[in-house]
Amino acid sequence: MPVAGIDVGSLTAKAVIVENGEILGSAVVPGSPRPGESATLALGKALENAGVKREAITYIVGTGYGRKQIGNVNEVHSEIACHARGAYQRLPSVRTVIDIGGQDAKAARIAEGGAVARYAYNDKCASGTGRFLEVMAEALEKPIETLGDLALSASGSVRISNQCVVFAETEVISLVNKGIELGSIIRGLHEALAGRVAALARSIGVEKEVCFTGGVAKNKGVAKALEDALGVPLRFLDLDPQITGAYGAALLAEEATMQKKSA
Amino acid sequence: MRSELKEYGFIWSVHSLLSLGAKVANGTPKEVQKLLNSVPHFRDLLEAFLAYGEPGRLFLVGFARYMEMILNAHKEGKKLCFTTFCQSPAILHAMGVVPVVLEVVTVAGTLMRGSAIGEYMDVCLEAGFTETSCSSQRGSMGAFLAGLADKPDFVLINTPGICDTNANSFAFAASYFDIPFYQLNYPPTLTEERSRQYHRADFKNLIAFLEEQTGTKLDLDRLRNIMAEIQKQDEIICELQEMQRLIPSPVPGIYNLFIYALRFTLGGLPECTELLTSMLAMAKKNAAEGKSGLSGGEEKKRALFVYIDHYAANLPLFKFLDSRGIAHLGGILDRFYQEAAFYSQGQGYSFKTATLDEMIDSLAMQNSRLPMVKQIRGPYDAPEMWLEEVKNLAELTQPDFTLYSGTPGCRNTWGMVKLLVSDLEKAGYPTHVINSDAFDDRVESWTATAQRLEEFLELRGLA
Amino acid sequence: MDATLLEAASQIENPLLSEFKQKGGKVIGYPCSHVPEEVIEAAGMLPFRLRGIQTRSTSIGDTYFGPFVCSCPKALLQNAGRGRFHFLNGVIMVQACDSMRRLDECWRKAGNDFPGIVPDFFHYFGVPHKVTDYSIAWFADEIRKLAAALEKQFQVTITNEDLSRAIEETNETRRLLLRLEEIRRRPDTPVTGTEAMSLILAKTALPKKEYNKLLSKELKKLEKKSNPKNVGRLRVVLAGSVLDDVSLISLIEAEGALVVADTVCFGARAYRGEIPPGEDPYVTLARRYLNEQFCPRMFGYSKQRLALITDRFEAGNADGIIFQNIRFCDLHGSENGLFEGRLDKVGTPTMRIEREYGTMADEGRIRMRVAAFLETIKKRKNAA
Amino acid sequence: MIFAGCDVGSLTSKAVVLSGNRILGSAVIRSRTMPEETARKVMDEALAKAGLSMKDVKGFGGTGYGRDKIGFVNHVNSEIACHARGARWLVPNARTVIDIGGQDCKAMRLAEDGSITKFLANDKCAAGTGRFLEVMAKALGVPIEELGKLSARAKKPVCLASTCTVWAQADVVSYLNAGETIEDLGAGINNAMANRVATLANSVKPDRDVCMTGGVAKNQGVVRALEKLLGYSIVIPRKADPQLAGAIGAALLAAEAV
Ligand SMILES: Nc1ncnc2c1ncn2[C@@H]1O[C@H](COP(=O)(O)OP(=O)(O)O)[C@@H](O)[C@H]1O
Ligand SMILES: Nc1ncnc2c1ncn2[C@@H]1O[C@H](COP(=O)(O)OP(=O)(O)O)[C@@H](O)[C@H]1O
Ligand code: SF4
Ligand code: SF4
Ligand code: SF4
Repeated sequence: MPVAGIDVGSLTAKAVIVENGEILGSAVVPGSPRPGESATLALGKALENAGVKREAITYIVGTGYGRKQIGNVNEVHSEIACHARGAYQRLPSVRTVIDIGGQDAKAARIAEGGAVARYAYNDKCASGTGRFLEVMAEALEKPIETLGDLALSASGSVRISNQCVVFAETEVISLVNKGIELGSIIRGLHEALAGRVAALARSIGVEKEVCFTGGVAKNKGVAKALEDALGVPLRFLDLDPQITGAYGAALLAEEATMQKKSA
Repeated sequence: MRSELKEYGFIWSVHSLLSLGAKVANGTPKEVQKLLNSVPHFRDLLEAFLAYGEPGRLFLVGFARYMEMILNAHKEGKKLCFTTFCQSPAILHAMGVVPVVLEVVTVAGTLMRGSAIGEYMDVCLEAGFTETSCSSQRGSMGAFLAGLADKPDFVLINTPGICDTNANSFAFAASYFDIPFYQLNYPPTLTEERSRQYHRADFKNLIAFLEEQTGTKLDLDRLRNIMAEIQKQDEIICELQEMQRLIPSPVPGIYNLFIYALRFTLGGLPECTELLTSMLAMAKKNAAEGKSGLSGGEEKKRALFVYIDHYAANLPLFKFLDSRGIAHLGGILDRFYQEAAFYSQGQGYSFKTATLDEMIDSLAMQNSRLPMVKQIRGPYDAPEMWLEEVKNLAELTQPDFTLYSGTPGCRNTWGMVKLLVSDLEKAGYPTHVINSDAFDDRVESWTATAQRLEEFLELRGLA
Repeated sequence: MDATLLEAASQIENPLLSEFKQKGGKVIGYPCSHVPEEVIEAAGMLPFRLRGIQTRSTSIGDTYFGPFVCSCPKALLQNAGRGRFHFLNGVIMVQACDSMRRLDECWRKAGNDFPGIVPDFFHYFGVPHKVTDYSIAWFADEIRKLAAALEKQFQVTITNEDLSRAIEETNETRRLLLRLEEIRRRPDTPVTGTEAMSLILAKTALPKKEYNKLLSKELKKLEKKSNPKNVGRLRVVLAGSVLDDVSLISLIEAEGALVVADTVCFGARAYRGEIPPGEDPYVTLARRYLNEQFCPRMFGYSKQRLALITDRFEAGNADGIIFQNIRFCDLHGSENGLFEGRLDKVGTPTMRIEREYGTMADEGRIRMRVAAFLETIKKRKNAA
Repeated sequence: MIFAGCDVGSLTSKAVVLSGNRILGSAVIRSRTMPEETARKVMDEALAKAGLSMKDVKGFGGTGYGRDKIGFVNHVNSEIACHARGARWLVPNARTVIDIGGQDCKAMRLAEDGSITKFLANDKCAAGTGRFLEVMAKALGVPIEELGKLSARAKKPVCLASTCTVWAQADVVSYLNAGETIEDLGAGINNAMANRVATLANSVKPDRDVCMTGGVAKNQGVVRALEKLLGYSIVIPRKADPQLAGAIGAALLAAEAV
């Protein structure tokens, strides 16, 4: 019987339909000030994409910032639990999960069996998050999707000293106006972000395998910079990293139904 | 700062609210309800305190009394001294000086005046003081800088105190008001002979300084009496804290706030003894009935604080823990290292009061062991310092997890908290770092803080 | 200007240092102006002031330090972690300010993740926060302990004669740098603040003898030269947080002003206060290194510090004072605020900026502010 | 004689065309990454509105980031100088100017003759910038023009984390989730902004008249809250869009230079 996981993040909402651990369908939609709505929207799209009827869904687990706001879910879990669960399903050898989303970056150490051993959030400063790149993408008038390649193809890179997102934006603008090559500025931004996240991950201790999830994991430039900063190879799941949380939520939903049965 | 705020004296308003609270507590349930409705902001707080019956009331009475002392000091020809919570008030009381313990007054302000305290903090910024500095001084200091309370006559602190930012804010106040400044200073080690000599010499100088400021000689008998009173109080505190080791702990979490607030302000005065006595009675009663100090009765989990445990901005944290059946075991900020204390391990102090030198020695010993003076002066992993102490406390009180709560202003703890957390995790204590500011609710909203806490409890299987 | 000096000022490693190492010399790093480098000299070793230059991020620093901490010690740890201090035989950690003193723990812990970055000699050095006979006595004792530790670790002996020699050598350096200060004060001074800072910085990475030789050569040249173009140019004094590269100064000078004096760590702090000969060298050292209360970590001496700044201001007949502090440096930050208020009252033009530590951090924003400040003081000057 | 000024701001760029004391045309556009290009675009728009072309203009004043990169400009001045000058034109007896732009927040005290005697800019976390408001408006799902109006309709404004833009945004999200109204949040945001600006303003020891320029001056919520905090009224330019102050100043300084 199909179940659903919904991850209402700070910037996007995602839903995944799962049956026996396999993904039937998924969707990513932009977030809105009303988490409930974006959740419904994402679920609807995912159902459509899976060709499954709403009635067929037996159990729903919600996660993400807006999890408390999602109507008629059966239970909610934290993003970290869900990302860990999702990553562990696809890659049992995973010991560290690094999830960079829009609002925050998280690193979690995973024990045998997939339980979360230790975890940490980015420091109380937004420079280590997807939002950081979005703001910069806006300032540089480049689509967020293209940043990664621009960084990779850059010849050099400049140091972005200010950690504050907003001030870093000013810094970037004045660098542009100084005529510095865009590529190396973008590369510098990626290195700045990777540096912050690497610090975060190291502070809980990085153990192999290391898996990179969350929307920012789509950005190859960050992945590369992060690998350089950590000095370990990053593993990716065989699914859209942005839906890892929703996928994990769905898996937790399935477990819940199992337990109900056995009980 | 809003103009309304400029109209009322800071100490005056806090004092009136506190005494109002004390009156409320005295009244019949019906009167209580009526008054509570008339002071909405204050309501939750009073309820939080009054839930603990007599001790809660006595706390309000005692705290009001303290504010009154500050309020009337100059009228009564007494000197006002800016001082810090890691400084025993004994010597000041003995010299008839009224200590303005900035951190405690900030706590009082945050409790009683809510968001106003944030605006006082902004006054510091306007006066040129950095807003990245510790909020526990900035809150009340702002009110004084804004002229909403009597100007202090001099400043007495002790470095390392809680950290540079602490010492720095007092140094700033002294320069800003252009008033005399005395700092007790501590070498990075505690028990070396040369450190002892340092403490002694420094304290002798302090007395000379106070005698100069007050124009009176130190009255030995008065000091002796105060020290005797402190000894009484110390014994009670030791007994109370000993009881926190019981499972379940019969000591209500909020008692840690009570101990903290009065120990540093009224330490050595009878008001403090009275409160402690009634707290002890209450705890003993619980213990006798095998009850925990939690309002729900059942103790599900135990939490030890590795830093600030008397948050004011996020007072809801008390409720948060209490409602989840989590016992608040206090933390290093209310450990004083009396010889008799269960955690002292031979590093404790005791009072000898026969001669002046003995008294000075005793006070110097006591002072050099006050919270954060003792354990933050040297590397956190050096003998007798932070890590060792927290681990020792944890072994003795058996928490299920530990919490760091602080203020972004504290370089000293933020400089190594990540290392401390790793060590505690290795030692088997799940540890959560609270990002909010214990005294400034603008840094992180309680909703955000609570979300993170819940997540921690869920993920680490502590819910 | 002399290439060796320039290189020593702008690079962590320099040829003379490497040469010294090759000859089997030992190099000891230290992070703070309160460390009596004479003791290291006396042991026949090279005192090397740790610097955070050449870092591109503080990622390693942020792994161990928390947020809300000055980025200067973070940058030092970054360099340590990257192995840029590989040439160090030992390090002295100082209870300077809280951010700086935590470098001790953070560096040691980083050693677990970055093997080989923690030298065998890793000494914690206490510095009292006040000046009294007993704090000087305690500090003298702390310096003796340092000397003893060096002797033990490196199998050397440090005699009082060695110390007096080292003191004299460092005094010579101090006298030379004071001559440089004199030159900077001239209206037609031939030396810019950027060049002067380079000359001063070089001191922290070179063997004293060579440094003194090179510097006095430079000074002889400069004392003969003059630069009429500098007459009438706006003159400013720089104060506040630690500054270990020239980028900020050159930014200010690129906007048209001349930095004629400073009171910053690495700058003037490094060469004030000649040490008189006589009695127990440990006591004289203790007195000098506690008595030069430049740094707000010496609590309760702000009057002396303000006096020092105004003295620099007048002696350099400057037009304004630029106060800067690194983000989260409350010590300098709040004193800057205090002084700004005081000086405003007496009509001395001041400006205050907060910055991240590091080369050219945040150029755009800072340039905008500096330009604005210089404009205002130019108007005043012309009006007067 | 006709003069023009353009202010290539961090976030938006503005241009005005002046004839004596009359504004013939003006324009505000989002800054592009190429200052030269941006400047041309905004200037062309302003000229078009005035029904003029480049050659009709006697002199061009320029300011803002990348000001020295603008080819057609022949009188470059710093932002501060231009904002001060522009403010004095908009509000002749202004002695204190608070300019809140996209990327920073400045407070200036002016002497009788309009010269700047004290200048402060926000160096702290970015809460005191127009960008802060934009990010928040986005989180609330209201256009930036509407954000200010929310304050008036708020019942009990929430107290917001005032240190960090992005974290404040996280707070806004969790408040929304907790069911707070858009109005109360909007008001909270405007107040948080006002708090930051107030401390900055007070630090320059303001004299009357205090006037406000920059785009944020168009945010009623912030202005009212600020007046409450400062305890006196703030003059909002009527003569022209306060966001144009820098450009106007640039044009005037160009005119005066000739
Ligand atoms: N195609 C893409 N290429 C690069 N980065 C992307 C892409 N899509 C999304 N992102 C990044 O992912 C972030 C959102 O990630 P997400 O995990 O959805 O955040 P949240 O869960 O907090 O909503 C955006 O801030 C953006 O930086
Ligand atoms: N119509 C408006 N109503 C309210 N606020 C506005 C409006 N237009 C712009 N703003 C605010 O003004 C800011 C831009 O101001 P501006 O002075 O143009 O900045 P800069 O000069 O740095 O580019 C925006 O971030 C926004 O917060
Ligand atoms: S520096 Fe910027 S990103 Fe960091 S906390 Fe402050 S506002 Fe937020
Ligand atoms: S600023 Fe002060 S404490 Fe810091 S390094 Fe310099 S002298 Fe030492
Ligand atoms: S700049 Fe300030 S905080 Fe940073 S190391 Fe020096 S004294 Fe400490």
